[in-house]
Amino acid sequence: MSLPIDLTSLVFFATSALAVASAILVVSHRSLVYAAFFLDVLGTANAVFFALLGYPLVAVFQLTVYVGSAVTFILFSVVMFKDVPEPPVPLKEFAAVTIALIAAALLVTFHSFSGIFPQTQAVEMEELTRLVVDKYWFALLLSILSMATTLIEAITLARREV
Amino acid sequence: MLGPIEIFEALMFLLVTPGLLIPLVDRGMREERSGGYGFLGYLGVAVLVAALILTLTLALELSSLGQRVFAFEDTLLFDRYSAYLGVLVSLGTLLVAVASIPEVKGWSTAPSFYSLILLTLAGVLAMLFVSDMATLLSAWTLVAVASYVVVGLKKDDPRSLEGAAKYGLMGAASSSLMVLGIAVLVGLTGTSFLPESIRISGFQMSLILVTLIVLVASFGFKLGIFPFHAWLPDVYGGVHPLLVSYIAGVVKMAAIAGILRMVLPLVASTGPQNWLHVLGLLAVLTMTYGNMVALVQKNVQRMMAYSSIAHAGYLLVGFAAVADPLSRVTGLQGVVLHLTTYVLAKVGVFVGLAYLIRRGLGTTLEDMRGIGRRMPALSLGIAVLLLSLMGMPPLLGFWSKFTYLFLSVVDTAPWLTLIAILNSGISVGYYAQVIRYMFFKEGGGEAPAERASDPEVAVVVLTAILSVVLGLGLAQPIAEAFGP
Amino acid sequence: MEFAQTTAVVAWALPYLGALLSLALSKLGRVRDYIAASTLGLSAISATLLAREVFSGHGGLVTWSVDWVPGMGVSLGVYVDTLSGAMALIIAWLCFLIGVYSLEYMAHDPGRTRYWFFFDFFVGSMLLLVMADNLLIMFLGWEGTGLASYALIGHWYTDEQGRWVGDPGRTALGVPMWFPPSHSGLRALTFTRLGDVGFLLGIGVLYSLTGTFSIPEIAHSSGTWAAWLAARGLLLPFLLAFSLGAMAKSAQFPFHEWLVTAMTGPTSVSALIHAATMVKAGVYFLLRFAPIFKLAEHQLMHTLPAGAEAIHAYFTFITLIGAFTAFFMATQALVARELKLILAFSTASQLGYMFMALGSAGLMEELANGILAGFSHFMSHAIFKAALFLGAGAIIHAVHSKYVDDMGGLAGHMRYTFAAMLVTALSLAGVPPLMGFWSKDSVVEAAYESGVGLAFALGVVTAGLTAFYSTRLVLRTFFYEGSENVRHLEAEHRLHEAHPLMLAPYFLLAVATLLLGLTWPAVGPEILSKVASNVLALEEAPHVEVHLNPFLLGVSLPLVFGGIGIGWFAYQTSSGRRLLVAIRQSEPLSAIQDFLYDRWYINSIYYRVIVGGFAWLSRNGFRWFDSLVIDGFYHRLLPQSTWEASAIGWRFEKGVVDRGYHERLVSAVLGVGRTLRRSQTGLINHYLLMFFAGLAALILAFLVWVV
Amino acid sequence: MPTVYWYLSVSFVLAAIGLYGLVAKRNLIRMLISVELVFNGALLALLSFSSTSAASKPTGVVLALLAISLAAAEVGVVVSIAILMFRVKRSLDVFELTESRG
Repeated sequence: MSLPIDLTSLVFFATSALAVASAILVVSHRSLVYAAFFLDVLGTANAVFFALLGYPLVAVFQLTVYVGSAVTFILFSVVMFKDVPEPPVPLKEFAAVTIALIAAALLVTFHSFSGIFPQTQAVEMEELTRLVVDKYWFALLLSILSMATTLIEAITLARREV
Repeated sequence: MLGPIEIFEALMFLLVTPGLLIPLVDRGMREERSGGYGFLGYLGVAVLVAALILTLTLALELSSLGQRVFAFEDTLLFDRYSAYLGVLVSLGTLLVAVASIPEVKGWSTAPSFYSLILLTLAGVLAMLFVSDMATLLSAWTLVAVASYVVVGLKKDDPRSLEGAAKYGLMGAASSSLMVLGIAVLVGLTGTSFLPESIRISGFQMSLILVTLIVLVASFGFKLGIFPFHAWLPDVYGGVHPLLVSYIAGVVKMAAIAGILRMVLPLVASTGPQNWLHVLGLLAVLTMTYGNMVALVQKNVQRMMAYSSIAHAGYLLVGFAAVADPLSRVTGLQGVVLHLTTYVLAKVGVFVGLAYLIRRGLGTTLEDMRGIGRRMPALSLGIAVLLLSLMGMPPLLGFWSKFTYLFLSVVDTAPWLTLIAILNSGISVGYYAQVIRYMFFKEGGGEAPAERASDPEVAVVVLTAILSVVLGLGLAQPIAEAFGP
Repeated sequence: MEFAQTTAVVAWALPYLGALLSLALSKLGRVRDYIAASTLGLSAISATLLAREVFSGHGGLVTWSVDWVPGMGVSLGVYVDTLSGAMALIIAWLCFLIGVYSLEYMAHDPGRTRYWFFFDFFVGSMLLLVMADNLLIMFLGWEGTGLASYALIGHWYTDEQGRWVGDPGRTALGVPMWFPPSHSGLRALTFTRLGDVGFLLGIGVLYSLTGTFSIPEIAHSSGTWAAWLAARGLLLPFLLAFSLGAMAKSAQFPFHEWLVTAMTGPTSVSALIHAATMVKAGVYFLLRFAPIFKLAEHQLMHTLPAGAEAIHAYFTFITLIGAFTAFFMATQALVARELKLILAFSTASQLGYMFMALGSAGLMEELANGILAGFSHFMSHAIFKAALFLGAGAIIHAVHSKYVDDMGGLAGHMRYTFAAMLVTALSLAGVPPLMGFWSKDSVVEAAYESGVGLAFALGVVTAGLTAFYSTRLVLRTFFYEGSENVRHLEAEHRLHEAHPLMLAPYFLLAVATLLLGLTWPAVGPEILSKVASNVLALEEAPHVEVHLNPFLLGVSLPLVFGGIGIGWFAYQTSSGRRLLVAIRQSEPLSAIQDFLYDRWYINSIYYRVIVGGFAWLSRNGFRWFDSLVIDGFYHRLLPQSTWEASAIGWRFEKGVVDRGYHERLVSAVLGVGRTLRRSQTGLINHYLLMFFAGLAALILAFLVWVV
Repeated sequence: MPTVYWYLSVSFVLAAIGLYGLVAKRNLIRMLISVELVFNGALLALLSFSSTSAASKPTGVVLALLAISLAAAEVGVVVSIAILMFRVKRSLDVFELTESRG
């Protein structure tokens, strides 16, 4: 991605705003279906980030696998259940403060990255293929195995008993 | 003669093939056979015996080889220490499979059970030998997803569902923490090769420490380290004990592997003092919490759940010892012995509890009142295992706990030894309670008598015998032969 | 609690407290060392007060007991009669003196927390062992001393070559003959624990027969349980198994190997544990139980003669094992090249003497005389051998080598050490009028009176061997010609007397040896009759006098002086040295030397048999395991025996545990547990919150702490 | 041009919002969606960190692909747990899963 500098920044800030807004809506929207929809928006925004950072491949993968399948999966299960009102959880203010503290601590800790600009040139496709096939084939195998396991077990758990 | 790599490949093939094929066995076949899914149990046991022999060969070969072997383009690293842990998990899985035959054959989820324990074992074994973060991530995924389902396999039991939900949600949260930790390591060093990526010295200490804490939290969740433990009592203490024996005895090893391969090497960059303080603090919190709460439990299964937490704390003492080069070897030997004690005892005790449930009893102290007379072999076996967990000489638990684990830090952090010993003293309170109820309480006359043909009883007796025999002279040789 | 009881409890509890304190106060460095040592001092004072009470006031007996696991009749209690009072007194003071020595000797060691923890832990366990009123507590102390011994032998577990025992590179029958500290610790543990299995078995048998662990009660019912066992022909096997722990602890053949390699530990530890105290635990066991067995023999004499014969055979066996060990280990001391090894061999040999005396006691007319012979040799050996080891430690420290070849000519440089070692070595040799002479004489006399001719003969020959190696020890260290090493150190003026803190303990012990020896004819009978005045199961109050049997003196004294003379001739005269060279060059004679040096190849045989045996087992074991163990043991034997065991336990359950453990001690802890338990609400949200709050707290704590 | 720190900040904010949703909501599916948020944040952090140097970028891609499958697998399992729960309890309120406690 070789966008002019201003344009990159512009896209970044716009996408950030979109991402954060949809994240808030994911958590707070009354309807589960909408929440799942905003998760979809967030996933797309994330794909834009990946593209900006120079990972077009991951962006495409995110869109197809993640937004395309995982979120559809959620949507599918969401429509199976009725939307019910969610009474508030006790201690949620405490939760907010705690999590804000964690985020603040992380922001402080990683402040040293503020001077570093991302290397935005994309990874060579050829190199990547070689890496996956030659080096990480066992990891890939295990990953496929866990997907297969998930599939089998999801069916086992969700199957209606006779 | 097969080399370590070939043995490992054979092992993976041996476990994964039936693991993927067994689920194809469906209900139709169950109705045709009068023995339910019993034949799957025998199949699983056969596969696991072969797996145990293979891991044993692997361990002995690596021990005699005396050096480490890289494999699969440096994404795996075989050493005798991990290979010995591999033997332990194979043995644990085999024992669970043997004990499961009469119980699981009636479950509708039996094919999943056997397929899952084989696949999880494959994942744990892969986890034990990883030397690359990509492999670690995928092996961890396999173990994680399979173990959530294992917990939920008893579908007619609401506690099984409850455990699965709690385990799954907290597991997903901690997995994302692990991704964050991996992200930092890759970002700072530019490689996912673990022996190099852990060299992150030269950055601010706060950054390294935060990474350490995040990683400890993500692996410690599975170990049951306070305050990341909260799912554990509800899963170990609520789900059917047979499933728990697998989760407690085998799946936990994946987290140990993660700590061994990913967290321990960080000690060089963290600095001995910081390391000792982080892990020492967690150890003290974890064991004190576990022991205190176990003391007020009336249900033996829940008591054992909290005792698992306490034991995770003891284990952290051994990991804390790694900080100092002087205590490093002793600490790691302690970890190996302690895990041996732990796997034997926890598999044995939970299998024993599962047997009580199968014979129509419960798992509360009251249910165990006086069963020593109707089920002498089982009760005596459980008593020996509890004494081993308690650290009574001359059982295995004594040597692992007092001679290696606790005393490894005596020079570097005597306060930690002191607290660990005091904690061990507290723990006597609840272990002795169980023994007292089994043998020295009136009642239990109407409890069913044990049958010598029940595999659960055999498993309990076998683990107890191993705890005695290993304690009577094999503990130190094991620590030396398979130490770091 | 009365005053006397308090002193008894304080005597063993203080060192344990010291062990915990040395953990808690580890930051204090030197101060911690002094605190750890001073608890030993206080314990010694307490033991002294206790001994005064036992020997003067309370009819010779102090007991105290509190229930521990009442359901099984287990109590935590002390039973101090005149015997254990005297033992505790000697042990406590020796431990204190060696503790003082350690203050300087270990001053620069990085692992001092571990050292002091185990040192104090050891002392507590040892005192608990001798004062225990029941077998279970005794076993607890017994295992405690073993654990501490293991840890201290392996104290330098990083295994630098300078810490090894044996000659690196030397093999015998293809088995390596050098032992790094961690390996030695392992050997000690394995060898002694083999014996402990028998001890534990014996305790289990006694408990199931009598329903109690209490030693006095077991003594009182000795006729009953002995008769039960004798009627089934099990008495002799039982006695042998029961004594197995004692034999292993006291390094009697065939368990002697561990003591030799235990010399990898710090010298102060060798002095304390592997010479003066722990290895005497087996001797204490016999001192305690020989009268009980004898009592049983008296009661079986008329009713069950076969039982009485079994006990007689048992005592004969102990006598012979002791005599053989004494001779066997003394031969190895003749050729040892390491200063500490000479002393280690000698220790095992002298322990053999004690076993011989105590075995003979059971065969003599008057049991008490044999017991007292054993006790007095225990006492004199504890004193002079501790001094010899401590002196050896100072010498090794000074010349930076453990080999006698690197010593020699030190008499002028370390005058006080020389004086102390000379006196104690002569005492070891049995030269009148030192303490060792009197005690050895009484041991040999006991062997003579027992009527076991072989034991007597071995005992006398060993006296000659002992005299020879003691002479060799002194001459090679202090005279001879100074070695390269010594000349080098002399040239640099680096040879000097030991630090006063180190010197004082062994000098005092040497003075004690000398004074006790000089006054023994006068004070000896009084001391011994006090010690024997109220010993459990020892009914006859003996008539004690120091007398010398002219025949025995005529046999042993020439051998002693002959041994000294030969030693002097070999190492101090030029013709003697030519003879030594000739021996080294002659093939058959040097073969004998190698045979002795490689410890009669016993070690090699063990390794060969065990390693070879394992290979054989793994080939054939599986088949047998299946048919014998699974079928026979599990399906038949185990269900039946566990049923019986649980029935025995049942009988003694009184439901009192509730009051003991669970209400008093734990009530405070329980409250905390209940509070913590409430955090487990069952709500995932709370669990997650706990997770993240904990994470936040940890991160923030360490961020603040680091920044 | 935004620095790595900017990307990191966004990722931490996303993850924090997700964590809040996870703790403060009681519908199992909603909690699951919140976990997805956390994963998205972690993924963004992973890619931001690995984009600091050209050398680590290929590794970052592999790790990201694996992490996405990890997320998908875990979501799949938890969804099936949710379906099972709905069948047993006729509800997705995790407040009803409190049989084990104390």
